[in-house]
Amino acid sequence: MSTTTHGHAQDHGLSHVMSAKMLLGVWGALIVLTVVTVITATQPMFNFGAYANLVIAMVIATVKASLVCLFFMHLLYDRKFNLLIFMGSLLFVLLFVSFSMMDTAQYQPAIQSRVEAQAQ
Amino acid sequence: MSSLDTTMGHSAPSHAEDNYLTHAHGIKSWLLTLDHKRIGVMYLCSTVGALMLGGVFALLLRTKLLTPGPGILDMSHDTYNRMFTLHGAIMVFLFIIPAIPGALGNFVLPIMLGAKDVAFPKLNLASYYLWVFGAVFFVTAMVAGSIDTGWTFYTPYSVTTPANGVIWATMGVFILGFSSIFTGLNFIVTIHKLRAEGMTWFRMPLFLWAIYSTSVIQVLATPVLAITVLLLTVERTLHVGIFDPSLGGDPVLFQHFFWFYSHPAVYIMILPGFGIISEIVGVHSRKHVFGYRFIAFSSLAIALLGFLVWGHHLFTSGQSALASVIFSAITFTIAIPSAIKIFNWLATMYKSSLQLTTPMWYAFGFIVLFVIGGLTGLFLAAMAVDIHLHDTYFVVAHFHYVMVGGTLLALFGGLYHWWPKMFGRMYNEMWGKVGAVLVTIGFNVTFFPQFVMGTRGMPRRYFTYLPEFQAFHIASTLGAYLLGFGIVLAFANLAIGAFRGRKASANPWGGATLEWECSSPPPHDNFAVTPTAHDPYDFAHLSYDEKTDGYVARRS
Amino acid sequence: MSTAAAHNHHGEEGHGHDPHLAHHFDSPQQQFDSGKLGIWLFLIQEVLFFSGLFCAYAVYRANHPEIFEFAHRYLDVTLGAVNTAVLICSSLTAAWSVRAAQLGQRKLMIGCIVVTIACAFGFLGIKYVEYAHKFHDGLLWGEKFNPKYAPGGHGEEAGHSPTADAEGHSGQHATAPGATITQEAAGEAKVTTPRNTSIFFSIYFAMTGLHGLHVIAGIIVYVWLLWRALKGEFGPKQYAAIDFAALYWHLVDLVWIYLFPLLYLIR
Amino acid sequence: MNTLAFSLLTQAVTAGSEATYWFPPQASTTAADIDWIYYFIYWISVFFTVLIIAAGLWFMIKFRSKKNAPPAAAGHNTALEVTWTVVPAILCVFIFYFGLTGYMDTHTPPADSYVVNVTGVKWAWSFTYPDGTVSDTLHVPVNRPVRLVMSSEDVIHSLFIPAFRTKQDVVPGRYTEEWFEANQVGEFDIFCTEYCGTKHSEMLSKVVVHAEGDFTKWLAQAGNIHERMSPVEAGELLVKQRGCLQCHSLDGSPATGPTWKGIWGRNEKLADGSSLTVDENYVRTSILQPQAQVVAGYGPVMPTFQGKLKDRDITAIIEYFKTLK
Repeated sequence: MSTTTHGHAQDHGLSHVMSAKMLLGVWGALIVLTVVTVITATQPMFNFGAYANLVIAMVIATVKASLVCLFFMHLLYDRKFNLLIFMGSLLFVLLFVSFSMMDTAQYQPAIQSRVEAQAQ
Repeated sequence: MSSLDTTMGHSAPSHAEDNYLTHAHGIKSWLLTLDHKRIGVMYLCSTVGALMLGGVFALLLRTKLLTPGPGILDMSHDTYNRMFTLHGAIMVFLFIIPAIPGALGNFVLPIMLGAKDVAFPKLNLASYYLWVFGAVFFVTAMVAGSIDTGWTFYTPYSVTTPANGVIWATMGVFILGFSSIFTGLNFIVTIHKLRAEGMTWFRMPLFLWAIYSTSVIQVLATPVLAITVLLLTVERTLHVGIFDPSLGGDPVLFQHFFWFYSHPAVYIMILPGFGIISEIVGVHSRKHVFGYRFIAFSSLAIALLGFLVWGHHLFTSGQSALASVIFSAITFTIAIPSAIKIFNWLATMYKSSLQLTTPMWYAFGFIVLFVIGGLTGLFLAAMAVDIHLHDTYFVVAHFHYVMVGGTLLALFGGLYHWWPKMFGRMYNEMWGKVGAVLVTIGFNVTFFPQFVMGTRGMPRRYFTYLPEFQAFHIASTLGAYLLGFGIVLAFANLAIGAFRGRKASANPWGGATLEWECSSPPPHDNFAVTPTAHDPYDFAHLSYDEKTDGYVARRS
Repeated sequence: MSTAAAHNHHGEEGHGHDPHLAHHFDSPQQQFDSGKLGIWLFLIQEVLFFSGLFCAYAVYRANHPEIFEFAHRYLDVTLGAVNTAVLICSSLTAAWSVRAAQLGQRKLMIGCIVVTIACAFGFLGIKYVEYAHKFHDGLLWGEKFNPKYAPGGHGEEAGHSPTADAEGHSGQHATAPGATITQEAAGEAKVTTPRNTSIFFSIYFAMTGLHGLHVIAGIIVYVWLLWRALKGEFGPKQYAAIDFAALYWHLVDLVWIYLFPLLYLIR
Repeated sequence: MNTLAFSLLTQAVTAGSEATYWFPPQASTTAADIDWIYYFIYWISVFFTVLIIAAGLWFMIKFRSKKNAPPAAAGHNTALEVTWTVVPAILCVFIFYFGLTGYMDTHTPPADSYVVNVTGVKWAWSFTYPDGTVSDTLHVPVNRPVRLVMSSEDVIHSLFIPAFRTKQDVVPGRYTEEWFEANQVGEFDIFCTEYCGTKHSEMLSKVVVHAEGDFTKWLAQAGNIHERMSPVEAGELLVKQRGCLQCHSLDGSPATGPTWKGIWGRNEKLADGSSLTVDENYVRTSILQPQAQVVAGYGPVMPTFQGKLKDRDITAIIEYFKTLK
C-alpha cells in the first residue's frame, strides 16, 4: 500500500490525494523561483562570473525540478521504488554526460591546432 | 490453496483440450491477439525470418570472399558494402536483440511467474507491431538506395554517403528501439507486480533474472540510441553540424553516443542466452543449480557494469588516453561475473543426474563458444593488444562468437527445451543432436580462422584482400555453408516436430519451474488457479512416469 | 514488493465483475500500481532520451563557452520566462485534474484538462513567435546560420549579411574557418561572431524542437483524455489515465525547467 | 617489460622477427612487447578453454543418467565460488596492467621523433615530410622514432601497419598521432581499417624502411622534383601538394582566390584601383608577398610562401601557369 496520509483516500482511493493548499503552494514557489532565476541571470548586481552563475541557475532549476517531482508527481507519497528508479536513471545520465565531457575536453587541443593550421 | 499444488502437474483432461493454439481461430485471432504466448510465437516466426534474410546475405558475402576481387558472384564494391551493412543491421536490430526476449521471453516469462499474462498485453502487441514497422523501414531502406555505412552508422561517412537508404534505416532503428524499450518495460513491471504466491525474488528462475537484467538495459540504454539515430537523421537532412566536422561537429562524440547504447546492447544480446543456459543446465542435469545467487547477481552485475565500458570500442578512435585507460580497467571487471557463470554451470553438471538431451548439447555448444568468445575479449580489452587487433577480423570473430554464438545457440537450446511446452509435441531427438553438432562445428570452422586472419592484420569490411589471406577465407566460407545447413536442419526438425511429433507430456524434462505445471501446450489463461511457487531447482518431488514419458509432481 | 500474493483473495471474488479490471490482474490496486510503475519506467526512458541532447549541450558548452555566451543573447529572455510560467501553470492544472478525478469533481477535472490544453497551445504559440523570428533573421543551424544583426540588435534593422561579407559566399565554413568573423551592424560597434556559432542554434533547435514535439504529443493525449472525460469514463476509482498523463506532462515541464536557464540565461 | 619470465612460452616468436603462424613480422621496437602480452593472454585463454571444454565433456559422459534416476543432491561450496571469482580477478589485473604499460609505450613518442604529416582522403594516403616533399608511400629511416601527425580530408580513416602493431584513426577536423620506431629494413603493408566507402579495401599503401643513410638519399631525390620531371609537371605537382587549389580553381569557378583559368597574360584590376598584366614578376610577388597586390573583389587572405617555395619551384609554377588556357 502506498503511504497514504489522507484518511479519506485510504478507503477507496488507489493513491494519495494532494491537498489544494499544497498544489497552490508548490505552484507559487515555482513561479517565484522562475522570477529569481531570471533576476540572478540578468541583473548586473548578481554577476558572479560565468561559472558561479551557471551553478546558481542549475541549483534553482534543480530545486524547481525537485518540487515538481516530489509534489506534482507525488513521488514523496508514492511507492519509494518509483523514486529510487527515477533517481537511478539520473545517475546513468550523469555517467553518460560526464564521461563524454571528460573525453572530449581532453582532445580539444587536437581540434584547435587543426583549425589553426587550416586557417593559415 | 496449498491442496491444489499436487494436481497441477497434469491438469484435468477437459482443460487439456483447450489450449492457446485452439482457443480462437482465424488469422485475425492471431494478428489481434493479446495473448503473450501467441505474440511470442509471432515474434519467433518474424525474427527467424529476419535471421534467414540476414543469413542469406552472410552466405553471399562469404561466397564472394572465396577470392579477392569481384569473385564468382561478380559482385561490385558497392554491392558488397551494402550487403555487409544489411547483414549486420538486420541481424543485430531485427534478430539478435528482439529474438530471445520477444519470442521465448514473451512465451515463458508470465507462465514462469505464475501470471496470466504480461502486465500490459496491448503494449506487448504494440511492441510486436513496432518490430514489424521497423522491419518495413529496413526493407524500404534496402530498396530505396540501400545503405553502405556499416551497422554502426559512423559520421561523417553516414552523413555524406550517396546511398539514400540511410534515413530509412535510421528511422527503422529508431522504431525498433521503441519496440525493444516497451518490451523491457513490460517485463520489468510484470516481474515486479505479477508474481504468483510464494514467488519471492530468490525463487525466481534464473531465466527471469536474466530477462529482468536485460530489460533494465533496454529501458536505460535504448533511448540513447533513439536520440542518436534521430540526431543522425537530422544531421543528414538538415546538416545541423553536431556530429559533422565540416560544420564544427565532432565525429568521436557520435561514437560515444552510439556505443553508450551499443555496448550495453551486447548484453541485451547475451544475457537472455545466459538465462536459458542456466535453465537448461539445471533442469537437464536434474540437480539444483550451483550458486543460484551468484548467477542471479552476476546477471545484474553484468547489466550495470555494461554501462561503464563503452569506451573500449574507441581505443583507436582518437579518444583520449585517460578515457581509454579508465574504460579498459572497467572492462576487465565484466570478465569476472561472466567467468562465475561458466564455472557455476560446470559445477552444476558435476555429480549430477545428467540427461544427454538436445538442449544439453546446445548448452554445451554455447559454453564452448562463449568461453572462446569471452576469452578473446580479454585480448581486446588489453589496450596495447587492441591497438593491433582493432577493426580486424579478430574483432569480427570475437563478436560473432559472443553475439551470434551466444544468441543463436541459446535460442536453439531454449527452443528445444520449451518446444514441447510451446506446441505440445516432441521433435526428433537424433536429428536435434545432429543439428546441434553441425551448428557448433560449422560455427567454429567459420569464425576460428578469422582470429588468425585478424591477428595477421586482415582488416574487416574489406571487399578485396591480399592473396595471403585466401586460404583462411576459403575455410571460413566452407564453415559458413556448414553452419547455414545446420541452422536450416535444426529449424526444420523443430517445425516437423511441431506438426508431426508425438504428444509431449506436461513436464517432459522434469523441470520444477511453474511453466511445467500447466498442460502442454498451455491453456489460454495459463493457470486455472494461480499456482504457488517453490524453489525453482528443487527436483526432489518430481519422478519419472513412463506412461506419459514425463515427470509427475508428488508434493505433499 | 510482492503485492500479487497479498491481493489474491479479494481478486477472485470481490472484484470479479469490475469492468475496469483486466483479467490478468487480481485487484484494482495491483493494476494501478502496475500502470504507475510502467509510466515511471516510460518517464525514465524519456529522461535517457533527452540525455543525448543534454550531453551534446554539455560537451559543446564546456569546450566552446564563447559560442554560448555570445549566441544566447539572440534569444528573448522575456518570451522564455513567460513560457516557463505558462508551463508551470499547466503543470498545476494537470496535477489538479488528478486531484479532481480522485475526489470525483467531474466539472473541475474537465476544466483543469481544458486549461492544461490551452496552456500547451499557448506555449506552442509563443514558441512559434520565437521560431518565426529566428527563421526571419537567419538565426539557424549549420550552413543556414546567417544572422542579419548582432545579438541584442533588432530584426527590423536587418541590413546586409555580415557573414556573407567576410567569407565571400555562404558554404565556406569548412575551407575558410577564420578564427572570427567581424561584423558591423547598423549603428553599432564592431562585434565578432565566434567560430561555429551555428552550433548553438543547432542545439537550440534540437532541444526545443524535441521538447516541442513532446508538447504536441501531450496535447494529443490530453485531447483524448478530454474526450473520455466528457463521456464520463473517469471517477474516484478510475483515474489512472489522468494520473499517468499528468506524470508525463510534468516531465515535459521538468525538461523545460532545465532548458530555460541552459539556453536563455547564460552569463 | 620482463620478457624473461615467460621466455619459454614465447621464445619461438620473440627471438626472430619473421612472420609466424599468428603474427606478421615484428618490424618495430614495440612489436615484440605487444606480441608478448598477446601470448600471455593467449596461453591463459588456452588453459581455460581446454579446462572448461574438457571438464564439460567429461561431466557429460561421466554423469550421464537414465530418465528415472533420482535427482542429484544440491551442492554448495563457498570456498570454490570465492576461488573462481578471485583467480580470474587477479589475472585480469595483470592483463590490464600489461595492456596499460604497452599502450603507454606505443602512445608516448620520444621527443626527437622524426615527424611526417599524413593525410587520408578517399581512397589514398599522402605523406608529407618536413622539407615539403610529398609521397604516396611512407618512407622512414630504420632505428629512428617516427611520429605521424594525421588528419583526414573527408571521412574517418585509420592507418594500420600490422608489422609495427600500430593503428590510429585519422579523423577529419582534428589531428591524431601515432608513432613507431622501425627496426627492420624492408617494405610493409599499410591498411585503412576504418570503413570509408567504396574502395575502402583498396586504400592500401606501403611503408618503406630505409637503411641508415639511404633515407636521406631517398628524400633528397624525391624532394628534388626538378630533376625528375619537366618544369610544367613539377609546377602542377607543387600547386596540388601545397594546397593552392583549395582557393584557386582551374576551371573558372569562383573561390576564395581568383581562378587560374587563363591566368597567364590576363589583365587584373587590383584592389587599389590600378591594373596590371599577369607576368613572371607579378606571380613571383603574389607568392612571396601576397598582400602587396591583391586583385579587386578578393580579401587579403593568402598566406606567404616565403621560405616554403624555392626559386626553382616558382619558375616551375610559372611554366605551369603558361599552360592553363
